[in-house]
Amino acid sequence: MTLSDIAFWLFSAGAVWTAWRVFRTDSMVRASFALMLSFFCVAAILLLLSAPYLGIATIFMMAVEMMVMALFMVMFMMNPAGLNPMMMVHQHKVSIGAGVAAFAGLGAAALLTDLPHHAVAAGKPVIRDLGTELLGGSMLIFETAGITLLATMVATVVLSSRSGRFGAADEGSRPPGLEPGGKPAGRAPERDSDHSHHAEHGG
Amino acid sequence: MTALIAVLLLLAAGVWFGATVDAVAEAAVAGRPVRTALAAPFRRTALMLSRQAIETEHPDTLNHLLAPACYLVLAAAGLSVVPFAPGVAVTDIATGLVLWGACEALVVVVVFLNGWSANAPLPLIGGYRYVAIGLPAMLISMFVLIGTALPAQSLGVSAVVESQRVLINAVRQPLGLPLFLLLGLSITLRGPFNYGDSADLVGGTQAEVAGVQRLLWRGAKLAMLTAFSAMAATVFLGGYLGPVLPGPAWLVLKTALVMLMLVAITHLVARVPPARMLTWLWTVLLPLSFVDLVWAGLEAMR
Amino acid sequence: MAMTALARMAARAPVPVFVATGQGWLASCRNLAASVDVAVVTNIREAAILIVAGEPRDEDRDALRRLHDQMPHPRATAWWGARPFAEAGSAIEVSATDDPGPLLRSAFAALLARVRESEPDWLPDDPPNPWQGEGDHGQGGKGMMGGTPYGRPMAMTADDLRDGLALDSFTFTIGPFYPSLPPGLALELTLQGDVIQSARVVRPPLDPGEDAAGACRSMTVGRMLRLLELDALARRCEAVPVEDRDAVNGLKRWIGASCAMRAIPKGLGRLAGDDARARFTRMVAALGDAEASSIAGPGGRLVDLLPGLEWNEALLVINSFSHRDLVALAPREMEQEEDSEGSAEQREGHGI
Amino acid sequence: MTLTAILLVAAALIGIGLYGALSQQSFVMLMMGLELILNGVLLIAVGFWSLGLGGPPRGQLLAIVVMAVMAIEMAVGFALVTAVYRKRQADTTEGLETMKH
Repeated sequence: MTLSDIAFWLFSAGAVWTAWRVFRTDSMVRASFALMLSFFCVAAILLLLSAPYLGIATIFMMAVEMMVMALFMVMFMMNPAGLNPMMMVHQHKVSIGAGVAAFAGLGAAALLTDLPHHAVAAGKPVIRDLGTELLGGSMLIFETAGITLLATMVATVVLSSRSGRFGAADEGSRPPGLEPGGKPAGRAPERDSDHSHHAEHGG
Repeated sequence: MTALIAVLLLLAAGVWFGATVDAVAEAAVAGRPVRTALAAPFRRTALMLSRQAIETEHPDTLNHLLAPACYLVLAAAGLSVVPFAPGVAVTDIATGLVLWGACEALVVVVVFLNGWSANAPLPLIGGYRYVAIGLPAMLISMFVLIGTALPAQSLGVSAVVESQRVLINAVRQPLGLPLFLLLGLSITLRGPFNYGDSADLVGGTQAEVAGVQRLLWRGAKLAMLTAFSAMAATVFLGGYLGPVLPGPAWLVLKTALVMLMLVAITHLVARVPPARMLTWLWTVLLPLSFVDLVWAGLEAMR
Repeated sequence: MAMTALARMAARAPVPVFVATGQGWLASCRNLAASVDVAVVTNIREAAILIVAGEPRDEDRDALRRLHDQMPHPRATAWWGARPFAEAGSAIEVSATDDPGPLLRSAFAALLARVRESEPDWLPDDPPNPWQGEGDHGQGGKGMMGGTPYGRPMAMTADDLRDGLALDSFTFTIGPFYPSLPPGLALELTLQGDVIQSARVVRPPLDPGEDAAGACRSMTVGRMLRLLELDALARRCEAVPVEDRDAVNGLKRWIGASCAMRAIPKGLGRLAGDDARARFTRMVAALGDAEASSIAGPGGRLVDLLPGLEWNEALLVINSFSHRDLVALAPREMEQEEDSEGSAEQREGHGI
Repeated sequence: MTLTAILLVAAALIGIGLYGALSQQSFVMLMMGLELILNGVLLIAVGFWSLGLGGPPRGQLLAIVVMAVMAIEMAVGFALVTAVYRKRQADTTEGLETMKH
């Protein structure tokens, strides 16, 4: 067992354990950062797999993503610190079954398949390879990802902002008539509005 | 090994130097006797060591302890990519700039956790506010850093230094250093970018902290100031490059210069309300960093 | 008893004091700022000695007790022209006319050397409501929403002025010793995040009297500078001798050069045609004048200006008024006065 | 450190992620489950790239695409949560019994 093997198993155990903690802690902020640690462990494994850029980029990205995740947790959860016990689950048994089945199936596939063995040669300029691939042969894919991200940004703003094209988002909106001054198109927004605050968080 | 010792020495010296310069600048601006300011860091340290540490009601204890420690570790990790002489760096990797970027991003997490863990309103507001300002500030710095990678044709910090043999990046990309300094103020929670530990929240993330905990956080902030200054000196001022003096001496001198600039800005420039700063960051400073990137690209193609 | 090297070193630092200002004591507090023996801190957690300067109002006494208990050990209280509370054991008493500096210094050294005993709490250290024992996990109620953990009711959602996302709101009281508010002013604020949804005056600011106008002005400008994150400049402002024209003019130049005026957004807290920036500019220009300057009958209420503002902006608006104007703008609201008394979320000097 | 070992770890991550995505009522927690699944996918992609296929450049490209997918999933997810909350005051999946406005 070499040093990198030991490191690999340590990080693997860390990744799986922190992933498990995500759904087992009462504090939502801790859940977010447990997920971040799980990503960091995977990033460390990526470093061991001689993918230095991907590993460090994962750390970089996940630090930011999980920070935002934690913010949303504090925003939307009524008990983000876990001062009261926290167990908001449905179809619990089915989910456990599905998780175990997924692990068993994928694990069996990994164990039973005859996997190729061809490791990266030491000293291969992997970062340079990645750069030339991104801006060379696969530029179209890379650019598509970029454009998709841009579209995501626009969509995100449209979805989350209050001011909609036809009125405030939380009031329900109707598009204007098809001809000037005509009857508004579309269904009238319902005024039922279950605005009972946090109605869903029963015991 | 020498590099590791150098990193620790530079951090320790930087914390002392930063604390002293800070105290002197503060005394000068406040119109108090400057001479006693030289001893002030030691006295304040002793004072904080002799006070009780506060325990708030039901804090997130683990994170409360981890936050200052992680901040310190991030400072050390950030400094580890800085080469002291050709080839002398703790982590002399080809992705040094990305590693530094990861440290920047994690500073935001650490400051938030520090504010969160006290379980009190003012620290939490400080933590939230810092995330809102810290994330865009970090984005800007990443664009600026990528700009410096262009002439070097590498993400390695050593290569960035070597690319400045003819002309330092502060001259070649004039927008870069000022924008990067903003990040320095932001990740060290200073002056015009002090949105986490600000006075209107009686110390923000530090509002409920006393004794050793306060000392640790203060020390970690100064360590981060050192790490940032060394990074700015390396990436924009040519790091260890310079005539006559040996390389490490140049690095230390340039680091001290950047620290002086940051300390002066801290005490002399007012801070704007957070909402206004957020607007500026997204509408003025971020586009400026794009301009810097385009500038750097055109310059590198020349 | 021999002092340890650490305590000796610590005792040479300026004494960190927190000043709780009482009736008629605004002008004297200015002298503390100029003293080299003490460093006035704005966070009670940093202070070693609490100075009660002048007799506190009757209704502020409980707040003062809570403030005292937030100070970390070793700690002491100095009563400067005030009668010590019955529970304050070995009190440091300073007569109204004395300079407290030397006394504070010796008391501070005695505290650090453990010669002087640190003061115990003045209030019992209990949660405001019992919470343990009920529910499956002893959380004080049923399910995830039930009960009042640690005596605090669960946060409930409320409408939001900023963009209508009705998240959990948070109501608490700051003052009457909050360092970014004029002494005596206590406000009950309801926040969504850091945006103020509603405000109510719990206690009006202390009335400084006519002759304290100059001192009040430099204290107000100091608070304003601190809100703009110019702490060192704020100290200079609080300590500047008002009769020294050169010193005052030098201070004005420093303030101008720091972009302090331009940092305040235009149109913030507009009242009677003036915004916060204009009021602050005028206040800085009047530094060193002895007579009071006041908006002629400002008219309006402070609490109407605050909703919708972010925390920092709201504090900037409050401190852009002169102390006398604030006395007029934030009168005592009689109804519900006792309502917040004993509420779990009293925050007096600062946080918890 | 064999490819099989890496695939097993990734399978565990995907299993936990699937459990979370199916069982959690809260949108944000649900998204954490999805993120974990993608975490496993990332590990599989880089594992094959590094140990199975001798480091073809396109393998790293796939990992970058996975990261982009994560970012998009997060952004759109949070935007949807905000939109739903605005209308229904709910942050759980049960709040979405109907797609009607």
